Amino acid sequence: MAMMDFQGKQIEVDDDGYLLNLDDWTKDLAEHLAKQDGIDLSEAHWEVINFLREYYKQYQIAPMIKILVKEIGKAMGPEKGNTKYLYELYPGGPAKQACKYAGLPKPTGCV
Amino acid sequence: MNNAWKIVIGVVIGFVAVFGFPFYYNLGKANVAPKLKYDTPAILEYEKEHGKKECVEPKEFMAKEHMQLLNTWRDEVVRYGQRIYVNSRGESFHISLQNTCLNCHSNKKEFCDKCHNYLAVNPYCFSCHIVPKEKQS
Amino acid sequence: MKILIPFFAVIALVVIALVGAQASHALFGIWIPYAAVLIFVFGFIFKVLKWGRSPVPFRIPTTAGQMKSFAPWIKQNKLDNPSSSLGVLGRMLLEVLAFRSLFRNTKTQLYPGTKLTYGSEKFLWLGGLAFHWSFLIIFVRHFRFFMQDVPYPIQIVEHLDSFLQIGAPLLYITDVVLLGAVTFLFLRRVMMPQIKYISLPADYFPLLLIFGIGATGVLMRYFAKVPVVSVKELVMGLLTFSPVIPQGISSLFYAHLFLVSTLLAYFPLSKLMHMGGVFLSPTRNMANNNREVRHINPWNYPVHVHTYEEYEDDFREKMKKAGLPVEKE
Amino acid sequence: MATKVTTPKPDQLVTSIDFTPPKTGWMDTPTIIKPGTFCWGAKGKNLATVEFPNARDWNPSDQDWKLPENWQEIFLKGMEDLLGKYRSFKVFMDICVRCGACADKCHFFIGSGDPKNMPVGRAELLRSVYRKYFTASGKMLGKVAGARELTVDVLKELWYYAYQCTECRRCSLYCPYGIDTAEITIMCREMLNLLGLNTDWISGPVANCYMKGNHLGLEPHAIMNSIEGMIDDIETVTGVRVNPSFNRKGAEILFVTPSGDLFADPGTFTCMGYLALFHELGLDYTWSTYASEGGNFGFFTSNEMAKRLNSKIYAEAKRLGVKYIIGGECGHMWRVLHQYMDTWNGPADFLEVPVSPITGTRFDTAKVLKMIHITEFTADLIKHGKLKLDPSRNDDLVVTYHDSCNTSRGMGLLDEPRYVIKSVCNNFYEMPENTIREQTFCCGSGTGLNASENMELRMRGGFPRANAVKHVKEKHGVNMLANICAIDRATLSASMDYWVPGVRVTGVHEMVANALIMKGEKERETNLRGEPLPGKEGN
Repeated sequence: MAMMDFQGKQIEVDDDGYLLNLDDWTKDLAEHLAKQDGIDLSEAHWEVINFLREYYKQYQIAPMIKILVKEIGKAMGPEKGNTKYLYELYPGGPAKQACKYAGLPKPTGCV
Repeated sequence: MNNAWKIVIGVVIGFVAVFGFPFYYNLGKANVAPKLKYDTPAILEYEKEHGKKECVEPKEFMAKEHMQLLNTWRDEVVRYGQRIYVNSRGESFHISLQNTCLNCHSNKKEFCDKCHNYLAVNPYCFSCHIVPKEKQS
Repeated sequence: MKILIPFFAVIALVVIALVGAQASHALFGIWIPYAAVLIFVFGFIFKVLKWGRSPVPFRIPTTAGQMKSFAPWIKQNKLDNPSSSLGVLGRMLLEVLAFRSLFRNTKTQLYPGTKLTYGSEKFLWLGGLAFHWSFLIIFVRHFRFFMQDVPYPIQIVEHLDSFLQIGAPLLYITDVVLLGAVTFLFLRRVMMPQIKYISLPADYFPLLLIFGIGATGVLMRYFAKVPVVSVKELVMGLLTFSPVIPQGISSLFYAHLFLVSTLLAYFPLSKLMHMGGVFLSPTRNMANNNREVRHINPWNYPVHVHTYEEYEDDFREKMKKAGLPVEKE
Repeated sequence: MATKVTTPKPDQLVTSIDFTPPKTGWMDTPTIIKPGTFCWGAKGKNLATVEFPNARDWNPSDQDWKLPENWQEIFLKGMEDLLGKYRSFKVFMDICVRCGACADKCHFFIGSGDPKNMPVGRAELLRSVYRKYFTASGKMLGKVAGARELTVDVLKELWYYAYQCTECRRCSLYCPYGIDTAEITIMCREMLNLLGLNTDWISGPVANCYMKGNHLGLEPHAIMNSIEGMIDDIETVTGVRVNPSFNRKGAEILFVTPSGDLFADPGTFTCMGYLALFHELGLDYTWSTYASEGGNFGFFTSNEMAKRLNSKIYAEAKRLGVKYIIGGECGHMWRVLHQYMDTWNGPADFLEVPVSPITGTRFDTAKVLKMIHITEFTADLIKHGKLKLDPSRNDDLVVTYHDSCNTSRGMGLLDEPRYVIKSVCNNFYEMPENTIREQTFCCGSGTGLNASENMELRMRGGFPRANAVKHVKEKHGVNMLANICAIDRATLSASMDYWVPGVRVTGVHEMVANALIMKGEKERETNLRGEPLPGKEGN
């Protein structure tokens, strides 16, 4: 499996660069991963990442985008509870990009 | 599936039925090639006169090519009115199935039909021509 | 190379027969044909039984139309999606006698500007049908050499085949059709890039061989005639197991016979077995009644599954929290 | 970390299609495993979860596939085993005449021009190995007889092309002997599976399904959470709060649908459609979290695995004591249920012949399987006038219908879904006849190929289907592609965005629920997607 070198530590990632072990995740790592894509993590970004990690802890799966939108709306106000807002934060797709920074496995679509 | 053998046996039986047919159809039959008879009165008379039996062309040629010869004869007469045939020996013959060929071979049953039946050939000569009355020695 | 090898192989076969028959009539007129028929019959049966040894574990017809519905107001396509044995019989007959599936053939074309079309393409169907049917009729016609007292039906076939009454001996329509169809099938293999790409020597060889058989047959009938009475005598000798070699049969006949023998012997080892295989194809010879009639897999065996109990053990707490009923508290 | 894979633009992709085969013969043309056309290798832990042999992590783009020492022996032994088990396999190895009728019937060939993607080409890859080791002529004559050694390169090639086939069976329709490439690919994948050569996208869902009951790995409370979200949405749209039950013993009917419907748009809207319809009927049914998957990715690994995953449906029906089962909209799910389930895990004599509690119709065609397709159920309801429908609510849609491969060529469910669509939509147009019904084209990503790393392959495979959609879009203004398959809903969405932007994808029951006039509903302003209904745009 592929390895990523971060702060002198070897971290296992999958073929698309998602962490294999949720426990390897740190805030620094999230910022590092985001920076690779040219994104500086703001409060708004963290809101999403934190929600994803919380949700994952409970359900062992990343939430579907609909739920994410709803929850962000609840937390950040209804004007931010839409897909457009999330795509502004994560141009590569909120599911894919945010999950990566949150240390979650790559989300699956329909199988 | 458990009834697989049914299909397989079906195929095998069907196969054997078709390809084995010639074998068991002929079972017990003797393989006898037809023997032609050249003993009509006209032929015997010819033999007496010439000391041998011979047709308008050699026997081997006639066996393989008579249908073509007859076809040519028909066309010569019907289309071009040509009634004379000169053979490979230079002899002349009157072109006529009825009066030349069947004059000698007046035994259709023992001559024409023998091979034709053996090989299931149905020439259409006699759709027009009259079958000669059998004359045998 | 893929074409040259089979081409020279067929030429070599003809030469072997022409030369060899001079040396030994008995070898080419008796022993090789006998051996070929034996290989053919036992090889064919062996192969079919070999297929038959493997079961058909699942009922997997390729359905090609509306299935039998629960509702009478939805019309079933009984031939292309049969649900009964009778329907399957109909489907198989259509397939074997009329090449139903090939009749569907389309030709895909890609036009500039991302446009794809699928036109009807019937030439393969027509060529295949012409080839197989003329081959069958010629085979049946040959029964006049295989039987003493030729049965009437065979005479009818022979009569119909020559009903145009062209020339003497009468021209058989199937002789022309067969040679034409073989040529067509050969040319399409050579000229269509994709078909050429996937063709093997084993695809060219039978076509060339059959062309050789047809050509020698045509030569014997119309051009370099052989004494047919003697030929039949030879064949009948084989069939009644009292072989004879009559005099005066030319090498051309032995070449024809040798090519036929080669075809017979080659048959069970090759793709020509599609003749038997078509009847055993599970996507065609089964009814689409899976939900109505149980199908048994003879090698079905118990498998290790993840049971509900194990599942509940894994998730009991989460299930209870979510308000789902559980078997064990 | 893997290299970034970029997918070419549609026009680049089309111009790259070249139907001219290479100059060198196929045995002499090396196969290059190209990024964008393959899925990541299976993860060892997923394979180990379901006790598959040779479980390890591996990467198809690596030179070394970490094969076991005796890999050749394993593969050939597996082949021998399968030849003995399946007559189809044996016959199909022997009787192909390479007439080429199948060549241009494959969506992957049409979209790639790669001659090894012609169904006959794909089969020959394996046949050549069969000839080498299982036929006399191949053993003696070698290459002249079309035989070749099983080398590592050949093995890689087999893997590469076994995962460029969606087992859609379109080729088998045109084959004069009914040779089914799906059958050949199934066998090939099963042999490869013996060597651990699976893909991540398949083995992951298989492991999930085995342990958690569904491909996505939704745990029981996650399923409920997902459906609760839908219940809220249905209430927002209709004013009616539906109340489904889960794992409920004594229900009359067990409902099983692919888990994609629970989790990804637009499948979720189809799922909301089921929920709304069943609620309106007052149907005595239950969901199961244990048997929460209709689809079967095990089918893409081995027959045994497929059976293991499938066993949950009957087991759960028995545990809950239901009378029969209704299955949701899915493609390969129905091939498996229709042609395999009863043989594997039957007889289901603890169930009863399905009878619609609303119309009293007895589904005798399913009297052994005891499972019916939801479009059969709904078509029957509509025919009997049991549903109050307002098709004009779907008037903003101009609909065409994509037949799923498996329901068309592995079942023959063609007119039922059409009847339902025509009853709930006013604007329906068929695609050209050579691309629908039994001649339908694959979405391009079935059999576990709907990953993201192989997007180029998927778009190539999706080209013929998309092209037919484009035709009706230009001709009739079609803007909605209906289907009865969860894989379709996911993959065609991507394919439409790529090839025919402006056409969206829907399940049939989403449209049913939109047209359905429910008891006690409020005046609807939007459809299930929350978009304004036609005529309500200004509100």
